[in-house]
Amino acid sequence: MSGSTIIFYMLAALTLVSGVLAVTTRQIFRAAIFLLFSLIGIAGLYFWMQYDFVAAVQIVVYVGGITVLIIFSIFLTQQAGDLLPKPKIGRQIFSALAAFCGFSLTMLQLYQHKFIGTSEEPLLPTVSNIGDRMLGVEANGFALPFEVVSVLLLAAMIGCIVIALRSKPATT
Amino acid sequence: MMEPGLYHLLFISAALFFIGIFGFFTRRNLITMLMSIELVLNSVNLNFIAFNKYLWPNKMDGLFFSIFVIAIAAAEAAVAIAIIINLYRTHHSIDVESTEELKF
Amino acid sequence: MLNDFLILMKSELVIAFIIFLLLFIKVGTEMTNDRLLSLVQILLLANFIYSFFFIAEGDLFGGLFTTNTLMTFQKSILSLAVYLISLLFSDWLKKSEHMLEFFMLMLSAVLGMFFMISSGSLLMFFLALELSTIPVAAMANFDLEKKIASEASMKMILSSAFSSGILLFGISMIYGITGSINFAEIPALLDGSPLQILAFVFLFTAFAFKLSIVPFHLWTADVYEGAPVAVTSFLSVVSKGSIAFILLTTLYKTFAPMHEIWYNMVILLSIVTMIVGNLFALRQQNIKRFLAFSSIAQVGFILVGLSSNSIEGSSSVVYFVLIYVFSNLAAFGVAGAISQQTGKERIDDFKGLYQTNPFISWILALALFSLAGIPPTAGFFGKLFLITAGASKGNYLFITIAALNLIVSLYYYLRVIRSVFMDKNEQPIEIIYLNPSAKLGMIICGAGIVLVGLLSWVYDYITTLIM
Amino acid sequence: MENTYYIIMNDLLQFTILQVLPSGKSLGWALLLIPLLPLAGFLLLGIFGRKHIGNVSGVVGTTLLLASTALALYTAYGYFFDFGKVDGVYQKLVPLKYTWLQFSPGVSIDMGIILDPISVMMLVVVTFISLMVHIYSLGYMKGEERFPTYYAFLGLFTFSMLGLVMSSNIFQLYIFWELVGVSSFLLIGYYYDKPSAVAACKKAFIVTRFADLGFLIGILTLSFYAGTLDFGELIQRLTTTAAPEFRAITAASFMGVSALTWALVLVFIGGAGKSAMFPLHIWLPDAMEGPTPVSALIHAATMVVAGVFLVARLFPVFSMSAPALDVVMYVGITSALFAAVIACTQTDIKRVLAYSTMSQIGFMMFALGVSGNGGESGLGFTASMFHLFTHAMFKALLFLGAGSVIHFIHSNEMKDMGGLRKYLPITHITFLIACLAISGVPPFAGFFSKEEILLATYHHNVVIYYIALVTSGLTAFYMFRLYFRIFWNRGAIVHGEHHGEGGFVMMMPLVLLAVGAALAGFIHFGNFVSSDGKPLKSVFHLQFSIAPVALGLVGIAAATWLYMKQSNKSESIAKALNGFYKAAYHKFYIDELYLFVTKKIIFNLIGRPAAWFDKNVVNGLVNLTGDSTLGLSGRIKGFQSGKVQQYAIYFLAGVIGLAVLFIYIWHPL
Amino acid sequence: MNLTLLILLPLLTAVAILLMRNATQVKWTALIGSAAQFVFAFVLLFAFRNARAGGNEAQMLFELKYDWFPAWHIAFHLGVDGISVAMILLTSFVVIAGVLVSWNVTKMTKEFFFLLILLSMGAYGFFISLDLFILFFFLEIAVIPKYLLIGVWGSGKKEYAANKLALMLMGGSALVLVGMLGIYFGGTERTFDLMTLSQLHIPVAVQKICFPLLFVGFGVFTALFPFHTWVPDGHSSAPTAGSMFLAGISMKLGGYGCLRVATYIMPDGAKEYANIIIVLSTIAILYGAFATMMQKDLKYINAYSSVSHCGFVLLGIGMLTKTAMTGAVMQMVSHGLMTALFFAVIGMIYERTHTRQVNEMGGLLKVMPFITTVLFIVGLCSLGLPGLSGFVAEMTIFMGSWQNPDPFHRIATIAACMSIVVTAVYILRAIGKTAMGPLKAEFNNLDDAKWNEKLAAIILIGGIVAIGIAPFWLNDLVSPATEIIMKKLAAVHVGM
Repeated sequence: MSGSTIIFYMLAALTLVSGVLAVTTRQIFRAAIFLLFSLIGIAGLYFWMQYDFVAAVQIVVYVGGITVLIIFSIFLTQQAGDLLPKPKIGRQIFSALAAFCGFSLTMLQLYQHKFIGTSEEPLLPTVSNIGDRMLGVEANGFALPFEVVSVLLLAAMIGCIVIALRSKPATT
Repeated sequence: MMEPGLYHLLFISAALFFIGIFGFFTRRNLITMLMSIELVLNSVNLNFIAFNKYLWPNKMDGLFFSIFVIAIAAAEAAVAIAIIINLYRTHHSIDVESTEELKF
Repeated sequence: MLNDFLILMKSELVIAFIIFLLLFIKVGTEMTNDRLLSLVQILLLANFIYSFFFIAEGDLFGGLFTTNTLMTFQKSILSLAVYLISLLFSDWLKKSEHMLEFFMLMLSAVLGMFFMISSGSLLMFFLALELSTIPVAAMANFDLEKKIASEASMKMILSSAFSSGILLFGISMIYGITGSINFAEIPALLDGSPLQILAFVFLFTAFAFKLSIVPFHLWTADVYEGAPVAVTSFLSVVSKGSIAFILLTTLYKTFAPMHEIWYNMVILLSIVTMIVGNLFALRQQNIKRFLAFSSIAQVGFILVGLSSNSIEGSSSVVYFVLIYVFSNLAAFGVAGAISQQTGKERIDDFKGLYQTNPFISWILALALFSLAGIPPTAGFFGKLFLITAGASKGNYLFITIAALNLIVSLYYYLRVIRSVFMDKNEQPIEIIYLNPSAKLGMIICGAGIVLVGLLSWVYDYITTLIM
Repeated sequence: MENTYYIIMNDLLQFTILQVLPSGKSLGWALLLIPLLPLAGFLLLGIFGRKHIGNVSGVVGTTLLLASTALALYTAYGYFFDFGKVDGVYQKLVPLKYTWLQFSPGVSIDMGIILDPISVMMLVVVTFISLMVHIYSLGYMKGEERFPTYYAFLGLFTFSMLGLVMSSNIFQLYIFWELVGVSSFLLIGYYYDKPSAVAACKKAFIVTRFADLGFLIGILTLSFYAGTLDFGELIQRLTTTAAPEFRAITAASFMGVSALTWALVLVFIGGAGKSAMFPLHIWLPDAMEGPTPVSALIHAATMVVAGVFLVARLFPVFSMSAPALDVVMYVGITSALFAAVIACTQTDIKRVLAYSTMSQIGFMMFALGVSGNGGESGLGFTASMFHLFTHAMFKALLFLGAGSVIHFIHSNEMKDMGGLRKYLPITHITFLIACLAISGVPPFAGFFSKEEILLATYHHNVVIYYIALVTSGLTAFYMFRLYFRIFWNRGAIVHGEHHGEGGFVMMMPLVLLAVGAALAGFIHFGNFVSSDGKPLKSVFHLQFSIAPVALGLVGIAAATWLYMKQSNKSESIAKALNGFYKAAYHKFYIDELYLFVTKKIIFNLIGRPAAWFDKNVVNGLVNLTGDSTLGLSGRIKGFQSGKVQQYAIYFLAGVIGLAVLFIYIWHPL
Repeated sequence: MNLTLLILLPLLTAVAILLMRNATQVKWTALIGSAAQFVFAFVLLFAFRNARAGGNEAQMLFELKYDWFPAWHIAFHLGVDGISVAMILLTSFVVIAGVLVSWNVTKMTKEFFFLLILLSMGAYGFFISLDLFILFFFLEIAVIPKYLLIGVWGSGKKEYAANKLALMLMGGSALVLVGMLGIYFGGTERTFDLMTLSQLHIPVAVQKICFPLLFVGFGVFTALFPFHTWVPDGHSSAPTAGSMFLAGISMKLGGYGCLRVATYIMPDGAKEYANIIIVLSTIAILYGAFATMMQKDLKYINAYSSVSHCGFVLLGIGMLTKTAMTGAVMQMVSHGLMTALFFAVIGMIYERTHTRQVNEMGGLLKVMPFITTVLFIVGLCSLGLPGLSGFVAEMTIFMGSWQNPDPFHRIATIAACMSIVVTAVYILRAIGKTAMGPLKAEFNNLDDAKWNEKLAAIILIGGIVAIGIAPFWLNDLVSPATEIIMKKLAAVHVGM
């Protein structure tokens, strides 16, 4: 029972519990906060696996970016403090059932499957390695996806601008 | 309590995945539905990282995949929120039940 | 290296170039929509024509990007479709104050599709898929004031996010099993174990979602009805076409080891899709929604052809998509022209259309006959080849069901024909003014519908590309 | 292109003269003209008559027919006295034969002309009577609106009848058989705006058509076994007991009856239909709706004897099957008696004549039935033909006479007549001659022919003989009843001023026919017509002919006693045998029976259900599929609920479902 | 002798019609075009006979073959034998007559004639194509013109009728399609070429599946019981020319297909299912006839009688004897001409009396002698009067049927024979009620046929009489072709 194990289970607990709360609580702000915790927990798991870079990205993008975005949008669309409408109980049960079936099926398959790993020596996820892979154009390089994502972000930006910022006559 | 490994992580990610899906099914507020989606994506990331660490550490495909997924998630979230805000303008509500004109 | 880069990625580069050109124009100049539109149309036409030159085969970026003649041809089909859209809906485009953004988004989506077609790895595929989805979701919202538009785009973005979540989970499992995200390496590592099947199902549903195969189709009709006609037609023609293409390569190449499984899955889904699509199309009143369901049924037929794991299969699918571009765009073009001027979208409003607008009535009739697969329109050949390819496995029951679905589909296409040509109407739709480019677009579509079938060398060309 | 021309010519006239006649000259074209001239008349008058020819069309038709009559007589002379007889036997000559429709090797419809005693005899009869009627109609039909059409139809009928008698091929005969039927249909329906006429023509056509069904199947059977349709070969093959065809057709049997008998009986049904034999006679009385000359031509002299002719034509084959002949005999005698009884009660003079026709044809039929083939035993055959010949004369005469009566009094009913002998002297005399002839009073024609028939019957079957005797007595009675009711019985009631007898064109035929009726009996018929072509010495026993003549005279006496003067004796007698009289008066309710069968059974039990079934079941099923499809599409619309979350749930359900299905259930690997 | 002319002529005519400016020009273009077809058909006939007389014994004459879709082994393969020539003649007759009788169509004249000519093109193409795919192509081309003709220019519950017709015919062709593919993939060689298919022996198992598909599929077109319900509605709601084309040409496509495709290339299947065919067709014959007796509407009368008459076609095919098959082809030609004429006459009467109910007419012989005479002729032809085409065809079928000595065939034949009596009943009933009887007052001043109607009637009567008087030419034309089919049938071992 080493310390790392304890940390692992704590992180796991944090992630799952706050995840569950994030999708069940009826106060939208708390939901956002629980989401935040859950994401942080995942980041922690990355750290625990010594994938520091990903963990950092996770923190920056999610915690710093998306969650803030979500909270702002909540400000825009929600009067503070009022509870979310209660979901239909029937729907809830059915969804739970479906989700559970899916979960059990997946877990069953995952556990039944014998994963065969590689035997080659590992390539450590150091920032330098990541960096030259990221910009590599030959095999195992990810320059092209990088470009594609950039285009995607551009497009998303344009879309957001058009949709969110209405032109004058529309607003009046 | 045994030494945590791949299967634990897979369990966590799968659990998170279906938690997110459950949220997507039940939440009536569009923004919270979006949050559930974020959970789903994160669970997938966790999967990738775990596989990368425990099975295929020789390359960094999983790692990069998760990074790009994060980027995509950001973009998606941005557009989704823009759309939701616009929808709020037109419908004066972001309750999913209030947007059911198009059916049958 | 650079040379290959320029040659092999030419289609993508051209599109990217156009996008940025438009971006600069947007921020730089104050041109009127008319002039801009004609400029864009010229650019797109050039792009289409250019796509037939400097055709080469090869890989780039260590296999992340791969292309060959067939892919190039598929890309040129998509370019053609985009060009036609820019022609057909010029009315709507001119009026909208976000025309350039529209084109930028659409083109970036097209770019995504191009990358998707020639993607060499699951990562590229996923990114391209998102690139081809998210902008469209934004485009669906371009009628900013319309409630249904925003509802449609909301439904689209949420469902696509959901489906991409599932897709990602599948990909992650495949990655875990094979340790590779490379299309080239994956087949060797597949053996059809249960987890692989699960992963495949997760993966496949993403295609199913985009291609709107039953039961993953439910977003389609709503989005089609809510979105502006231009976007609807883009969705139903271009993105469906691209997905059909990539599905071909994915199933035939990447998942070749599991083809018994996906064969059964495909015929099962195709039967369900045809039946459900037809049944829903039977009772639609809104023409866009009607076309949505009819296109679902069409997808069912695409699956029929797809099910035969053979050269005939892929050639007939590509051929059918080409025909489908012409037919569906013609139909949407007519619907768009009408709804643009009169705001009428119900089929009953089309009663007596022939009295006032013979030209577009004939175009509509041609399109619908082609969709229904009536000779001498090209649709006949397309459908027939799909079915023939599907029959090559000797699965008579399957083929009979498909053939019977032809009858049902004929019924509802004839419903439209009937209200256009036969039914009397006190106040029929007034005479529609078609601006020249729209007319040109319709004529091109009509010519395509007639000629692509009768001129057999088109099909031969496709076959040669594949072999 | 002259190649083409050659082909066409080849098709159109490749006549093959089979036999060069002894006299060296080919009769081909001359013979061909006999039927073709009337046909020409039909086409000419039918197409141009109404507009261009008009009232002269009668003359046109008559002249054409005159020509063909002349040709027919010339042919007859040539056949009987010149080339027909080869060493004492009259040959079957087929001077003309052309393959019209080849079914399968050997079996083909040939258009040909056959010359043998009966066909030549019929040629003469048909052309002569037809000519008489043509002439007579010039007067009788004058001023009719559709005068040209009338003559066109007469031409058509004559053509078909001539074709019928000259047929060398059983299917050819069938063809003309049908044509005769249709022309009779057209002529009965000549007064097309009279509903009764319309009904009558339909009835005539349909009843005969029904009979023809039997004929057709009979032909099919015969041809199947004989492997030919040509009369010559057919008879030759089915009468030589050694021939394989004969063995086949006698060996094959259905319900214990040999195929030969079946075929012949079926053929005979056709004949019975045309010749109005019991029970297929019901159309004949109604057929009297047609113009009277038409009745004289078609429904007395020529068409109605076609059945007799048919049996005679196939007689050698019939003689090979005793059962078939018995059927012929029994049907014949039944019809004879039955019709005679009814004739005694009818009041419409044309109907009386119609029934007497039926009765006389009955005589001919059973004469054939009792006959044997060849030699002395063939007496019945000769007698039948002889009676056919004489009957044509006096029955045509009777009808034409009745015609002039009707022409004069504008009514068919006896009650409007009486005492007309002053007004219609010629008609009166000729009519009397005819009555005497038909009653078998010597020395008129009827006497001789009927004599032979009775003789033949006596030798064959005594019962039949006595029935026949009674019948001939009845014949005499009802004929003279008719005669007295028309010309005597009471003072004539002639209202207003009247045009006298029709004048020359109407009287001339009467006189000519009267001469025929008076003298035809003295022809030595057996020398010319016999079952085997060899002359047949007709023996003549005076003591034998006492009984029939006596009976005839009794009948006449009775008629005289009852009807010469106006009285109510007849009514009292009618009352005396009340039920029977009523039954006879209503023709023994045969029509009603038919009506019941057709209306109630065919229409209500078959036709109506069929229509209903089609409308509701078959069609209903088609509609049902459509409606159910639509209904289904309505039922499943709930899927498209518009709730994006439900969509997602279906999505996930689909995923899980597919996964489970393909992992656990449907796993081909 | 280039057969593509047979497709090009109508095509050019159709295009020309589209270019015309006013109705008169359209009509005359259509007339000239159809006359050209008419002449061409005769030229073809004579050329065919010349070739035969010149000793050219090839099964198909004037063959030509271009590769069309080599990937699917589809070739544009044309050629004619006696049967095709007969059918082409029939089509040309009906087309020109149809154009003539629809001379005073005022509503959308251009479109009307355009569709009419298009329909004829489909028929010609169908009859001359020797490649299953092409055959199917032309078979389906005809569907939509029919639909529009009925739906736009029809009368009564036309939408329903048009839909029903289009869908049922589509269903038929769907079955044909499946059967076709079955042959394509099931045969020993992948080809759509009829001549090749007829040479290679398709496995019996495949035949057992594909023959019924093809036969029923084509049977729907030719009103095979119980798939005939489109016939009454379709015919009765169609405009005159439409009904003429439907009954005269379109129903023959089915018969031709049954003979040339189903029976010829799948003899085993034919032998296997012959008895079922016979039963169904016999039912159709009698049932159609009895159903006709109950009809009051002239068009329904003719429609149902068409069901009955087309039953003879299938019966002739099902009997599997050369004579019967020849008879079947003759019956197709004869019935085509006859029923076209019948519909033409009905149309003429309807234009004048504005009713098709027989009970509401009567005595029309007085006011319109020509038309009623034609009615008499066509009626007599329909009830099989010698000298007119119907008799020849039916007798040939009976003769051929009777060549099967076993009781089953005998009974079937006798049952079929009975229909000639029933036919007589309903035909005479119809004629008696319309043409004969007292004339109704309101019809007193109706006029007789116009020149175009007269011409149309005379052309068709010409055809009918030409067959009735001189059947030998048709027989010489057809029987060699049926002979070949029979040879193929005889080659395969009987009974399985």
